[in-house]
Amino acid sequence: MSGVGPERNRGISLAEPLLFERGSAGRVGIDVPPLDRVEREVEPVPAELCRDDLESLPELSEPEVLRHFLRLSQWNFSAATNFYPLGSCTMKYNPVLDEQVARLPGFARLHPAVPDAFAQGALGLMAELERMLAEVSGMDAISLQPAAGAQGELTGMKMIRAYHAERGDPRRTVLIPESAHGTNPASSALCGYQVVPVPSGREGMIDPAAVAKLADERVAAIMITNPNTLGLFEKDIVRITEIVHAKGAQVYLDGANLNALLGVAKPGHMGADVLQFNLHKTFSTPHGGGGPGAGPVGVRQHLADYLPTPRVVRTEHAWTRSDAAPKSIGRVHGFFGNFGMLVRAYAYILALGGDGLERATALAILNANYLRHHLEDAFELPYREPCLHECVFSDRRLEPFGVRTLDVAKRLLDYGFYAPTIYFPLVVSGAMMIEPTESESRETLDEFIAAMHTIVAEAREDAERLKAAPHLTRVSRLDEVRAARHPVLRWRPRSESA
Amino acid sequence: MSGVGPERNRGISLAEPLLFERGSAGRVGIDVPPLDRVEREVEPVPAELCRDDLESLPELSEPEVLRHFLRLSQWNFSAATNFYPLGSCTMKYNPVLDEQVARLPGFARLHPAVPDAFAQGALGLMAELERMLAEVSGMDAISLQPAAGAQGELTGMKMIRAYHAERGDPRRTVLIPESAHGTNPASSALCGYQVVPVPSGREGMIDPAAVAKLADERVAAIMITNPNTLGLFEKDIVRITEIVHAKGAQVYLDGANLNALLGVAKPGHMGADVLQFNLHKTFSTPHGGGGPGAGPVGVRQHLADYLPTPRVVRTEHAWTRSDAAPKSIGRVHGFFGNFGMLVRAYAYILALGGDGLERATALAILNANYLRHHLEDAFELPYREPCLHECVFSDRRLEPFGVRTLDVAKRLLDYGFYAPTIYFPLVVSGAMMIEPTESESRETLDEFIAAMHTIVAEAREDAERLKAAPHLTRVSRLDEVRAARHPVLRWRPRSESA
Amino acid sequence: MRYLPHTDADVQSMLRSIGHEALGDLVAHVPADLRRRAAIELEAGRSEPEVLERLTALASENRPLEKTCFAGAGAYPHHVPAAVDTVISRSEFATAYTPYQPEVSQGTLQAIFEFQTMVTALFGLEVANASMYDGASATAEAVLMARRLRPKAGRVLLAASLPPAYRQVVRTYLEGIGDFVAEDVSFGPDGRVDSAALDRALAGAPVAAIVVGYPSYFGVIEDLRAVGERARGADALLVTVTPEGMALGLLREPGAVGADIAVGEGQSFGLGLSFGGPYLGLFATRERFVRSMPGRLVSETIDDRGRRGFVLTLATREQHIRRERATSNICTNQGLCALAATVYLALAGRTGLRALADRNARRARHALRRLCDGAGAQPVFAAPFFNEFAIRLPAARRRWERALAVDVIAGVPLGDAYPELEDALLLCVTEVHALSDIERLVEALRP
Amino acid sequence: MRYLPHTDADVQSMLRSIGHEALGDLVAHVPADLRRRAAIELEAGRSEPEVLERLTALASENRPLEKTCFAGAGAYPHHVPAAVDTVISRSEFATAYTPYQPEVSQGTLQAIFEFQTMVTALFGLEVANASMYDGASATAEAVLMARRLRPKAGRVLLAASLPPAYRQVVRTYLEGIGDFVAEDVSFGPDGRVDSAALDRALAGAPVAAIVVGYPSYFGVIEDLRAVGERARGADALLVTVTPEGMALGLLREPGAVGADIAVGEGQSFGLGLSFGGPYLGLFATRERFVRSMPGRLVSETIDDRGRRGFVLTLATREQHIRRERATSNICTNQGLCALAATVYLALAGRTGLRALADRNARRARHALRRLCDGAGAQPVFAAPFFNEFAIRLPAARRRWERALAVDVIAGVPLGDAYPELEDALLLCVTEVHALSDIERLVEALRP
Ligand SMILES: Cc1ncc(COP(=O)(O)O)c(C=O)c1O
Ligand SMILES: Cc1ncc(COP(=O)(O)O)c(C=O)c1O
Repeated sequence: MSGVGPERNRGISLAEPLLFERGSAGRVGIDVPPLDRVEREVEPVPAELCRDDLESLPELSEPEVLRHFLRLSQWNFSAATNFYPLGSCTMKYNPVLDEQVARLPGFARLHPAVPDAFAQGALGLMAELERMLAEVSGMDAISLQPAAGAQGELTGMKMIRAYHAERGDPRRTVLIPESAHGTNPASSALCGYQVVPVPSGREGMIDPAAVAKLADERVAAIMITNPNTLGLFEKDIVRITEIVHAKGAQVYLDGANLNALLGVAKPGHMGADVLQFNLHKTFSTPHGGGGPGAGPVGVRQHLADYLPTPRVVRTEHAWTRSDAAPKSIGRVHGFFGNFGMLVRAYAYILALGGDGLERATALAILNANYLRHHLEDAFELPYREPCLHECVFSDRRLEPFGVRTLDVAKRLLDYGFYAPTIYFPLVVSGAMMIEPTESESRETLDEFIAAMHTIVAEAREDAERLKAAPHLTRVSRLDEVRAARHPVLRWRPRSESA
Repeated sequence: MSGVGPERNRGISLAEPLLFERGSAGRVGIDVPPLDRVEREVEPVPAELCRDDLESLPELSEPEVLRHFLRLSQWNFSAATNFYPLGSCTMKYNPVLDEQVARLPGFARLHPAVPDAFAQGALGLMAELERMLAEVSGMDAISLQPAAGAQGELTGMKMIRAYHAERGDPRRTVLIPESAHGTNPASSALCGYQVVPVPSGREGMIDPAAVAKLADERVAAIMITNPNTLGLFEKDIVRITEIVHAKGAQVYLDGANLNALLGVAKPGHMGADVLQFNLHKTFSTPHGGGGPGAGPVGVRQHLADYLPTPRVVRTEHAWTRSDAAPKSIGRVHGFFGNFGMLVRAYAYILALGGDGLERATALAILNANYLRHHLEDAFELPYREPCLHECVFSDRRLEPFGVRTLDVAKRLLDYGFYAPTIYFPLVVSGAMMIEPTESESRETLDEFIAAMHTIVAEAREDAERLKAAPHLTRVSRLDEVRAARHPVLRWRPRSESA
Repeated sequence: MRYLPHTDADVQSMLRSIGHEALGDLVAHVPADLRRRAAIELEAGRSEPEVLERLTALASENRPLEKTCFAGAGAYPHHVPAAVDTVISRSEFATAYTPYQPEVSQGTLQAIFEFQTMVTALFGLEVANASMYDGASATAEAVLMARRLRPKAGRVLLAASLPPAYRQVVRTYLEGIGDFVAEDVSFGPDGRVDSAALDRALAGAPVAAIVVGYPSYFGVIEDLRAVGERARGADALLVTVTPEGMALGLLREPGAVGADIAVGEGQSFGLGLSFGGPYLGLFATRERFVRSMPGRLVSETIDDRGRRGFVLTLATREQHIRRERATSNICTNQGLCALAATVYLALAGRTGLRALADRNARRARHALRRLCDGAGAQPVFAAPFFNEFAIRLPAARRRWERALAVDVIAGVPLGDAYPELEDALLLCVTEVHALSDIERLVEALRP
Repeated sequence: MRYLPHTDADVQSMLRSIGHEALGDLVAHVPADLRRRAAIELEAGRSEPEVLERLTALASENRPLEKTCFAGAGAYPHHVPAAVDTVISRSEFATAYTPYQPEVSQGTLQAIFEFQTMVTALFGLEVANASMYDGASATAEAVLMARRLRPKAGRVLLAASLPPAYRQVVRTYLEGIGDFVAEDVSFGPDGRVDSAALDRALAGAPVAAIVVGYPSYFGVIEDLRAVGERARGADALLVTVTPEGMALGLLREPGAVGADIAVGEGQSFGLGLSFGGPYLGLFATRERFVRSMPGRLVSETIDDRGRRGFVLTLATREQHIRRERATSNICTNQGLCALAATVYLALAGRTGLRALADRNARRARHALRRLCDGAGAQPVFAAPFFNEFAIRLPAARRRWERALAVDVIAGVPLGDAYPELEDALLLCVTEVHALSDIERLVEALRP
């Protein structure tokens, strides 16, 4: 490889203004054929209902629009182009085949309101995917409707609410460990629950005793992430779920970290009553710069009647959509969820098969332990229990040099690596949460390890340079405080914005 | 736009080794399912006919291969991402729709040996494209078989040879203007012809008198590029072709510059007997980093019998491929040419229609004249006749600063522009041949003009910096002499290459 | 396995370097009882051509019909320009995460900023977020936001002419949230919100918001000014819901005629139908409400050398900072769909979007006329509509079924969701339906 | 028009700035008589959906059959991995020109260098170029190169078992080039070059090269050593031609068994069938012949800071420098196809290519056995074959036509090109044909 260190990543990154700063009045990137006579003759929408103009929209030709976005794309790091060790996000390889199959016209052009007979392939795929998700998780029934993990949580908690309500025992609180992802308390709150935090035990895991103390008859559920956000398997999970169940409460398992569990342990066996799957993590649908994802929920039998409608069910000869579920919490999506992502996840599972999924998990765990082992002499590892798919370091040892987690993160960018998840979970100060996934080769991990060690050396030798990182990116550190104080949330013509 | 000048293009360009420098023994990017029993049972190819190993091939997983090439792709400038004013290359916008349609399974998966009845769409498309090309050029018959412009030339010259041979008048020489593209003499030589150069006239055009002097009965043909490589319309073209025809010779028109002529003048009316079309120029099929292109030939009626076979012909009910052409020069391609490129060109012509093609030419000419006008105070314009689709400057005025065309070209890269074609045509010393095409907006041209002026200022003020350009690209000037003296044409394991 | 770089030798040497012998050692701390039962019983993995073959077979069991499918009802057939797919297929966009490290995510960030700008333009409002899951959940989030802004109100009024699925999602979201209920307000004979019913509904306890379709589920264009005045009179917010984003190319911006929050479905902007998802929830509101808003926001800012750049901002509204007090639980949104819409809107732009919307409205009108003349249909509602309309015709459902037999999907029977409209069909006509397709429709529905 | 940025106002202002009034002024110097007749009479332009509709209609008039198409004959059905298309769809690769400015073309250049390396590995030779148009013209170029290397020889011997189209292209290229002719050498009953015939042919005037298929048009694997010895004995070069590149995954490298120049068709490496093109001419030779070689070459070098980089090199062989004395007239080649092959070969790699080639050979053998057992076929030739083979069966052509009626393309009848093989069919079986597809073939050809 030419050059050494970050300098070998120096190069050109093409400038590009905003869409609105380009163009010329009347330019257009699509052609709309002239109206037919019969169209000209009809009575149009009354003028008083129509807008005057769309003047803030761009006026650009097709090649200009394309060049614009191609250049923008090159400003991004991505899992395809970079090692992207973003903890809790499972940035694994997104197979390009899955992009191809999701675009097959039979899927991509199918209207959601076609009668069942015209959608047997789509419905059959959904049914099969439900079966697959049930198998990997040990759950009994699945709904594919939630559009992302957080909506899966919401769906799950609404089911738990409905379950308690049905039994005439509305409950008020939800137990949530301190290390939980923010969506857990937010989703609980959206169901009208009050959140009761469960402190992290000394080893980074939940102490069953603490749960026992908090679990009373007001508790509707506990939300547990397993492995938790420290990458640690909750070793007392069975005990904890027993305690909670004994109080009549339900167990919600946040399945965002399922990539650590395939072939290792099934949530259904741990006592989980509901869990969500983040297909955009474990099952490899691309993250899209923030979405779309898909957050199916799985439940044990006693909650199956509460699943959202419509459900895909089998009649004698065909697949059909059914709304016949009087106890259902109803819909959470305008149609059946992010179907295009379901196609991708299905293709992914087919490609790996049962053995492949298990192997992927085993390798994800291997990669995380490999990084953990080779970085623990350089960074403080606050929790020393064996990790599964990710590990969390703190920046404590860099304090003497005035260097913080943020500086390490920014410097990694110069080396061509995306940064770990930082400052989360909150239980670790200056957390660096590293999740390599199974998709990265040993060589890449070694390069990352070398970069991290070099950064520690830089902290010692030239902390100022580190604190000014990144140096090679097209913009340097951005002023986030300014943005929060004086947000500029849209472009405006100079005259207006002045 | 943030920043000014080339500095705004500074950024990250990710390093990436060779395929062979990565990987691990046994890694593989495809899965081949295990052999079936019946396959295991057959008698295999005898071992003595088999190779031992493919050890120099890479051993990489799919995500590694993909990341490799995605990173490499970002090291390229391209017409989609950059203004690419490469003269004689017509780097116009390549519609992404055309990529989509060429991939329709009905085209992309069609075997060339299927019977005609299974290929009516493909054959019909070819027939229609032939008709379109005949219409735009004023020629009578077309073969789509040549794979690129140079093969079109070869095909055309072979036809001319056959024509003369048939008349019992084998001729020996071909007249070719000095400014011609290298493929013209090379193609002529491949037909056994001796090349007789025609000097450029003072205005950059061919002097009919010079042609008259050279045209004798040994001349098989003249090869003319019109507009020529200076971007000038050969104003005496009709006179010249008359002179040549009067001597029994044929006129080959190099159609590489046809983008300057649509709706302006048809080669068939100028006296051309044969011409090739560069579909990858005028008709917008992408250049692919060097190909594939497509170089159909068009002829007047008297040469139609010599066209390559098979030809697409219409029977009463269907399209069919016919080899029935006893005078044909035969095949130049294993099948029917670069069919996938024909699909793209056809889609392009449909999109523009007759009017659109004419407008494209008019705008290509406008853009070239606009650049010419706004650059001629900064650079010497050796030929001052009105240009069509491109213009050629020399570096004469930069000589006092010790700056050459190469330096200007390299510096343009820092500004995010590809360089013009340089040092061609040979009739201009230090030539910079600029072809903007119709696809670029006025704003982009203005930015290019500004960059060129700034570079001239840099020549005056800081010639050394200019001569060390490019500064921002991931590699700086490469040692081409070293490569030519000690070519390293493949990777070898360190042990072997040492 | 082609996706996994590790060879057995890699695994062995990595294990050795960290002091282990077998992969199983790394999970030895997981309770044995769980591990014992964890094996996944699924078929063996498949090669790429095998996966492709299976998916192709499934896809071919679907029959989209396309040009003779006249269903709208929340999902609208429009041409997707090739450039949209080219852009969203860029791996750098498709496989990036939420742009947490802005210095290497400027591509995504600038595109979202452009998206926000265009959404505000479409709705005539000042701020828009980076997307919600879909039109339905965006509506639910708007109702929740209205509740935050009007904490004393215990009701929200939903126009019965909102898409039924949207109303269901709102109700799911509201269930159990506290003393806050959704009430339907019926539509009048012209298809618009029935003003008398609205007045009656407003007369009761305080109302946080009135939520109306724009256009409605029936394609009807609401008189927003009138509804907005009533809302203001009752100190309720006006929330508009646009299930067919294309309508915004033609209709008056909701923000200009009284909407406080405007949400919608952006599927029409380059997303294709895809059996109902992924789609794109649009969400816009007034600047003064920005801190109550759900969803991600991107702001312009500068870097430490003064260069323009973009960052995520106002994260203190969001779950990862504010946790149970966040304005929403949304995390992953529909980023790539928002990018698709940004490309679409940039291509169509000022002139093209208007022209397309105009063609939609006109072609739908032509279709209605032909259905009346040729198939004996009657429009159900008299109010102006966009590209979707309800017709009444005798034995509607039987004729609709007969049309299926000739491969025409004559819209959606309305009787399931609206028993009073048992003899009505809801039809959608866009630029993808040629005049000849409309004739096929008429033919298929002829008595 | 969506591809053209210029508005009328842009045009006017640009014209004004350069002192003109109308676009027509800029072509006023073109003879009026030419201009007057130049108008293009074609239909009006079309919108994107209209173009798509037309092309989709044309595409659907083709019937590829795919898994029941058993034609080879120079074009081979193989699965194209999705990653290949992802890479060659990258605009930065697809829309770049030949890498004249290496500093901003390193992506293309490094990929070509990798391609050259892999082609030399496949052929067992030392240098390979950046591609020729296809296997046929690569063969012609090889013959021309042999002629340059053996200037005294006036003949080249072409195995009659080379693909007929290849032989035709060679003859077209040779026509008129001077005193140099191509002579066919017949094949023996085992399908290999008939050694007696070869000896007879070599006995005459000097021969520049012997050109043999490897495998041949009939799929037959030539005994290269034997032919090579004869070539060396006659001071002729041995040129091998591989119409089915996949064979190189299994067969001995031609360079290791005597080939001086080895050419081939790389279509099997990720290019798909595409009705015959664009395909990929492969061209390799010995290091000492490099300066006689046609086509583009990329070399490693360093930049002025010592960093590795890649450049085009040895351009003095090429037309743009050497003009009429160039080694070839080729300019545009098949760059993007070479990139596709590079991606394909990188994915398949050392293990995968061998496994695939092995499966091809075995599945073809199984098919032949089934055809013999089930349809009364007889192999025409006894020599070992790769994935293609000729069978003889009574009334072959009639049975072939009958098979078409049940949507089976039972290969290619050999009678047209080889009258002596009128009752023979040439069949190709690859990994895309499932065992059940082979049964359909057998069924379709059953008497
Ligand atoms: C542990 C955990 N839970 C839940 C979520 C929420 O999932 P989504 O972003 O799909 O809504 C995440 C996402 O980052 C997560 O990491
Ligand atoms: C004037 C001219 N003629 C001929 C050619 C040869 O065309 P091709 O590269 O397609 O073989 C070119 C290509 O650059 C050219 O510019």
